[in-house]
Amino acid sequence: MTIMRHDPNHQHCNHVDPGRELIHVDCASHIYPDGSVGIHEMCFHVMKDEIVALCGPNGSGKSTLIEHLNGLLLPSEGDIVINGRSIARGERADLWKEVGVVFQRSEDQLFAPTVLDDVMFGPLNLGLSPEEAKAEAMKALEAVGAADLVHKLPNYLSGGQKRLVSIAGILAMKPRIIALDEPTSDLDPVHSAMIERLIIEFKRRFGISVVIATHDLELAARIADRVCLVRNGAIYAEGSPREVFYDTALIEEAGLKLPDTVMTWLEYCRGIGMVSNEQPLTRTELVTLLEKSAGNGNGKSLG
Amino acid sequence: MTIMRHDPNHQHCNHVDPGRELIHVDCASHIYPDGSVGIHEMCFHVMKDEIVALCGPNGSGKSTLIEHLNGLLLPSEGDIVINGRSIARGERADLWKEVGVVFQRSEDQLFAPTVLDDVMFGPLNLGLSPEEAKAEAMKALEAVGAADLVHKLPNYLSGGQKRLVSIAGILAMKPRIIALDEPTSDLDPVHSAMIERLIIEFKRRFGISVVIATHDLELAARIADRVCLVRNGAIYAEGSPREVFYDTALIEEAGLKLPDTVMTWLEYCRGIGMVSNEQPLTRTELVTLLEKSAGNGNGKSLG
Amino acid sequence: MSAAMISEHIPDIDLITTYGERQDSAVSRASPWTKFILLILIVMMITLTSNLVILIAMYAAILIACFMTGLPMRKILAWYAMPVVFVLSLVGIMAWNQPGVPVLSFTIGGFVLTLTDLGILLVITLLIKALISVTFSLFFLMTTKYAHFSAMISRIFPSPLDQIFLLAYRFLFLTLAMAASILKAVRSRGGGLVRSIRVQGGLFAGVFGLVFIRSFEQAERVQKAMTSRGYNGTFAAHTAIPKPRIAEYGLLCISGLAVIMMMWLVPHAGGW
Amino acid sequence: MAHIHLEDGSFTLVWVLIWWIIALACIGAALWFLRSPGRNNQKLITIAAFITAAAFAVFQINIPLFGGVHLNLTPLIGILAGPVLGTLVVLVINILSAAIGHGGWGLVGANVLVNLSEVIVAYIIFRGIRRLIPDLFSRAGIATFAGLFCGNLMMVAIILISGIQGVTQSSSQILAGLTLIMAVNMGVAVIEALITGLVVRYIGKIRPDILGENHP
Ligand SMILES: Nc1ncnc2c1ncn2[C@@H]1O[C@H](COP(=O)(O)OP(=O)(O)OP(=O)(O)O)[C@@H](O)[C@H]1O
Ligand SMILES: Nc1ncnc2c1ncn2[C@@H]1O[C@H](COP(=O)(O)OP(=O)(O)OP(=O)(O)O)[C@@H](O)[C@H]1O
Ligand SMILES: [Mg+2]
Ligand SMILES: [Mg+2]
Repeated sequence: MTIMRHDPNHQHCNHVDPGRELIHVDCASHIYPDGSVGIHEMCFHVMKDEIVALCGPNGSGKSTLIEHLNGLLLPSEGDIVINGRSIARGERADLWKEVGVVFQRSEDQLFAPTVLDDVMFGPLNLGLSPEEAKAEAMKALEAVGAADLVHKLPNYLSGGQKRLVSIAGILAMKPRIIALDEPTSDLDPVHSAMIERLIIEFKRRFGISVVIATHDLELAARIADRVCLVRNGAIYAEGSPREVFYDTALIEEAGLKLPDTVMTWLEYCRGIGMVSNEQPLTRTELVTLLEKSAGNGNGKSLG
Repeated sequence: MTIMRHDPNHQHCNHVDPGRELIHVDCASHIYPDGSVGIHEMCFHVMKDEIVALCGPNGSGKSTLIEHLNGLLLPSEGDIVINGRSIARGERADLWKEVGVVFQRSEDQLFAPTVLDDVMFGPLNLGLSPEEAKAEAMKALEAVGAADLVHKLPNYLSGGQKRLVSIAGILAMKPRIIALDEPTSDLDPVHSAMIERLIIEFKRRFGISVVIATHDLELAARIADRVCLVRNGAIYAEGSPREVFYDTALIEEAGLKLPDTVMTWLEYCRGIGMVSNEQPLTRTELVTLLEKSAGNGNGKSLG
Repeated sequence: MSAAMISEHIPDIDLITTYGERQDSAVSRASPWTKFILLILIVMMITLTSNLVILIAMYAAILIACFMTGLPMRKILAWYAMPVVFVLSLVGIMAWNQPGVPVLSFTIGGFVLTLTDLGILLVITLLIKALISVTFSLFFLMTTKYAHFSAMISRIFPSPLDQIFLLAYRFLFLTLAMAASILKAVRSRGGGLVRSIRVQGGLFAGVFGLVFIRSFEQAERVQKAMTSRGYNGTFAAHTAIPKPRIAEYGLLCISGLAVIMMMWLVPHAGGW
Repeated sequence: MAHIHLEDGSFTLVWVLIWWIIALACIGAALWFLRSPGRNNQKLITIAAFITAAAFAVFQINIPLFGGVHLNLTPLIGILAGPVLGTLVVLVINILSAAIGHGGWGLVGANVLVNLSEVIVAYIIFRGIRRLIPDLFSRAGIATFAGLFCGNLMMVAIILISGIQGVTQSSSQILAGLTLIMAVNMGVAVIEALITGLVVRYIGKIRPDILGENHP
C-alpha cells in the first residue's frame, strides 16, 4: 500500500506505469468560486482494466475529482492527462468520448423529455444517425434492465429507475472509462446488486475501466481492484482493498469506519484469541473462514 | 409476525391497541395525478415509544406513506387517524405539531436565509417568542451536533450537514412522532452512525416515536422495534426485526434481500451443519454467537 | 454551480454571496441601513446633477471604496456589460442630432445624421450615472451578509411581498443549480448548447419546458416542507441588523446635505 | 434586446417620483386584492416566488443569436401568474435586477410599468382568445407577442412623456430614434413568442394544472 505524502518541492506526481495509465491526475487542485477547496494537489491514476473505488468522508472531494475526469471541471492548478491528452495543453475537446460520468444525483443527469431521447443524446452527438443511435440506446437500456421505461418521462421515475437510465445514457456512448458517483445510494438491495453486477460486467465484458465513489465500503471491498482513500481533497492512501480495509488505524485517520465484514472478523478473532493472517473481505470469504475456524476447534492460530 | 392480507369486504383495518396507537392509517389509498399508485389500501400503525422501520423496494410507496403522516398528502380513500384525530373528519389543522417529517431530499426542506432562521421557523409557528424559539433552535442544533453551523447559509452546506439541519428543524418543534425518509443515504459511515444514535435518543431521551423508511436493512435490524415490509403500496408483512429478517422466503417475496449479518449467520450455520435457534441481528450479537460456537468445538446445535 | 457558468457578463450570485459573507473589511461591518440610505441618496444625486465633475468624483470615490474593500474589480468591469448596452442602445441613438458643434456627420437615405460634442457628452454623462448606480449597488451587495438583507426585506416590505422576495432567493439558487447541472449533463455527453440546438433542435424546447416544470415541482416540495412546519403565510428573518454608528450618521448627514444643495441648485441649472 | 431597462440618471427627479408613485399605486392595489379574504395565499406565494426565480434565472441565459439576446419572459409571468400576482413578481424582479445593475433604482417605477403592461396584455389575450384558439402554442405565442408590443409602446410613451435628461431634441426626433429600437425589439419578440409558446405547450402537456385558469 502507498501512503501518499505530498512533497511541496515536487510539482508532479510520478507515473506508475505510463503504458497502462488511462487517466493521470497530476497534482491537480480545484477551488470553487466561493473559496471552498474541492480537491487539493490531488494525484490519482486509473489503469487499463481496473475498478478503482474512491472512499472518503462527506465533502472530501470525491465528486469534484470525478467531474474533472472528463473536463467538466478544470483544475485551477496541475494537470489531468486522459489517454495521453493533457487538459493543461488544451487537448480536451473530445474527452467526453473517452470518459463517461454518472453523477451523484441522477436527477441532474436526465434532462430530455423522454427516457429514449435522453439515452440517444450521447450517441447522436457521437455522429450516429438517429436509427443507429436508437439501436444503441435500446441496447444500453436492455443491458441495465430498463428497456420497459423507454417512453416514460424521466422526472416521474422512481429514484432507482432514474439511476438505471442515467447509467444507460453513458453506456450507450461506449466510453473507455466510466466514472460512477455513489452508484447505489437510494437503491434497494436488489437494484444495488444489479448495478454491482453491471459494474463488474463493464470491466469483464466491455473492457471498460471503472471509477466509483461510494460510501458503501462493503461494496468497495467486494468489487474494487484498488481503493483510494480521499481526505481533504487529496488521496490519503491507496492500495488493494485488503491492504486498506485491514489497516484499522489508517481507516480511522481517513475519517471512515471499517466495513462490517472486516469488523466482524477482527472482533471474532480478538474474542476467541486467535491470531490469523487471513483477511476476508466478502461475506463468502468470511463464512468460509469462520467455518474453518469452527472446525478447527477453538482459539488456535489459523492460516 | 403478521402477514397482512387485505379482505376486500372489510373496509377498515383493526386497531391493534387503541390506547397506545399514535398513528392509525386505516386502509388508505393515494393515486398521483399522473395515475401512478402511491399507496393502495394501506393499513399501518405506530404506537407510543416505538421505532418502526419501513423497508421495501424502490417505488413501493414508503415516501408516499410518510408524507401522509402529517397531512401533506391526503388519502384519496380510507382514513388516517393521528392521536385520535381523523383526517377524513377534517380534523387535520394541527397535524404538523404532532408529526414531524424529514424528507428524502433534505435540500427541499431548507428554505430560510440562515440555518438559525430555518430551525427557528417551526417553534415560531408554534407560537413561541423569538427568544424562546432561538433557545429551542440552539438546543436542537446542539442535539444533532450542528451548533457550529447556526449562521451559515443553507445553500452552502454539504449533503450531510443539510441532513443534520433538517432533522434539527423538526426536533426543535418537539413533535410526538418523527418520520425520517432515508435518513442515512449519501452519508459517510461516521455521520450515519451519528444519525443512528440520534434516532435511538429520540426514543430514549425525548420519548418520541420514530418512523424511518430505509434501504439499509442492517440499520433497520439494529434499531427498529418493528419492521414493516412495504410492497406495491401496502404493508406486506410486519413483525419484530428478528421475525421478519429471519424469514428468508418472506424477504424474497417482498423484493428485498436478507441483511448481511443474517446472511452470514445462516450461511455459517448451514456450512458447519449446525441447527440453531439463535437469531443474531447486530454485529455484536453475531460475533458473540460465533465465538460461542467456535468455543463449542464444532457443528453441534447451539442455544 | 454559478451563473458564471452561463455567462461571464452576468453577476454571479455565488461570488456575490461569498464576498457578502466574508465580512473582513470595515465597510462590511458598517450598518446595512447606512449603506441602504446612502444608496438612496446617491441615486438622488445622480438624478439631480448632470455636472460631469461631480459625477466623475463620485464614480472615482466609489471605485476606490470597492478597491480598498478588496472586491474583484475585473469581475465588476465584466458585469458592466449589460448596463452599458442598455445605456448605449437608448442614448446612443438619441445622441445623434443633438444641437452643438458637429463632430461627425453623414447621410443615409436622405437623413442627415450628425454627432455633436454635446451629443457625445450626453452619452458619457448618462453612462457614468448608470455606472455609479451599478457599482454602488454591487458594492452594497458584496459587503452585506445575506442574513442582513433578508432581515431588511422582512422589515421594509409588506406581506406577502417580503415572502415572495425571501422565497424567490432560495428558489433562485435551486433553479440555477438545476440549470447548471443540466448544462453539465449536456456537456458531459458531448452536447454544446449551440451545436446541439442545430443537431437536435426540437429536443431543446422540451428540455427548456422540463427545467421549468421541474423547478416548479421543486418549489412545490419546498412549500410542502414549510407547511409541514406550520407555515401560515408569514415567515420572517430574525437576524439582528447592526445599528449605524456615530461616524456613519455623520456620513449620512453630509450626503443628505449634498442632496439638498443639489436640489436647491438644480433649478438654476435648468433641471428638475 | 427584448427589453431595454432604463438606467439611473435617465429621468429627472420629478418623473422618477411620478412613475414610482403610479407603480406603487398598482402594487398597493395588487396587495389589497391578494389580502382580501378567501384566497389560498400560501400556494399563490409559492407560485409567485417560483416564477420570480425562474424569470430571473432565465434572464441570465444568453442566447447566442444576434450577438446575444436576453429573454425576460414577462408575458409568461402574465400567463402563469395573472395580473395581480404578476404585479408583485414584476416588482421583485425589477428590484433584483436593479441590484445587479440591470435597470436603475430610480427607474424601477418606470420599468415596472413597462413590464406590467406586458403582463396584463399577455394575460388578457391568453385568456381572452381561449375559445378562438384552443391550441396552447399559438395562443401563448400570440399573447406574448402582443404583450411585448404593448410593453414597447409603453416604454416609448414613458420616454416621450418624461424626456431623457439632457436630450434637447423635439419629440418627433426622439420618436424616430425610439422607433428604431422598437423595430429591433420586435424582432426579438418573435423569438420570445416562439419560446414562450413551446414552454406553455410543454407545460400544458405535462402539468396542465400549472396553467390553471383560475388564478386571480
Ligand atoms: N458547487 C460547489 N460550490 C462550492 N463548493 C463546493 C461545491 N461542490 C462541492 N463543494 C465543496 O467542495 C468540497 C468537496 O466536495 P465534494 O462534493 O467533491 O465532496 P464529496 O467527497 O463528493 O462528498 P459527498 O460524499 O458528501 O458527496 C466540499 O467542501 C464542498 O463543500
Ligand atoms: N410526484 C409523483 N408523481 C407521480 N408519481 C409518483 C410521484 N411520487 C412517487 N410516485 C410514484 O408512486 C410510487 C411510490 O413512490 P414512492 O416515492 O412513495 O416510493 P418509495 O418507496 O419511497 O421509493 P424509493 O425507495 O425509491 O424512495 C412509485 O411508483 C412512484 O413512481
Ligand atoms: Mg459527492
Ligand atoms: Mg422514497
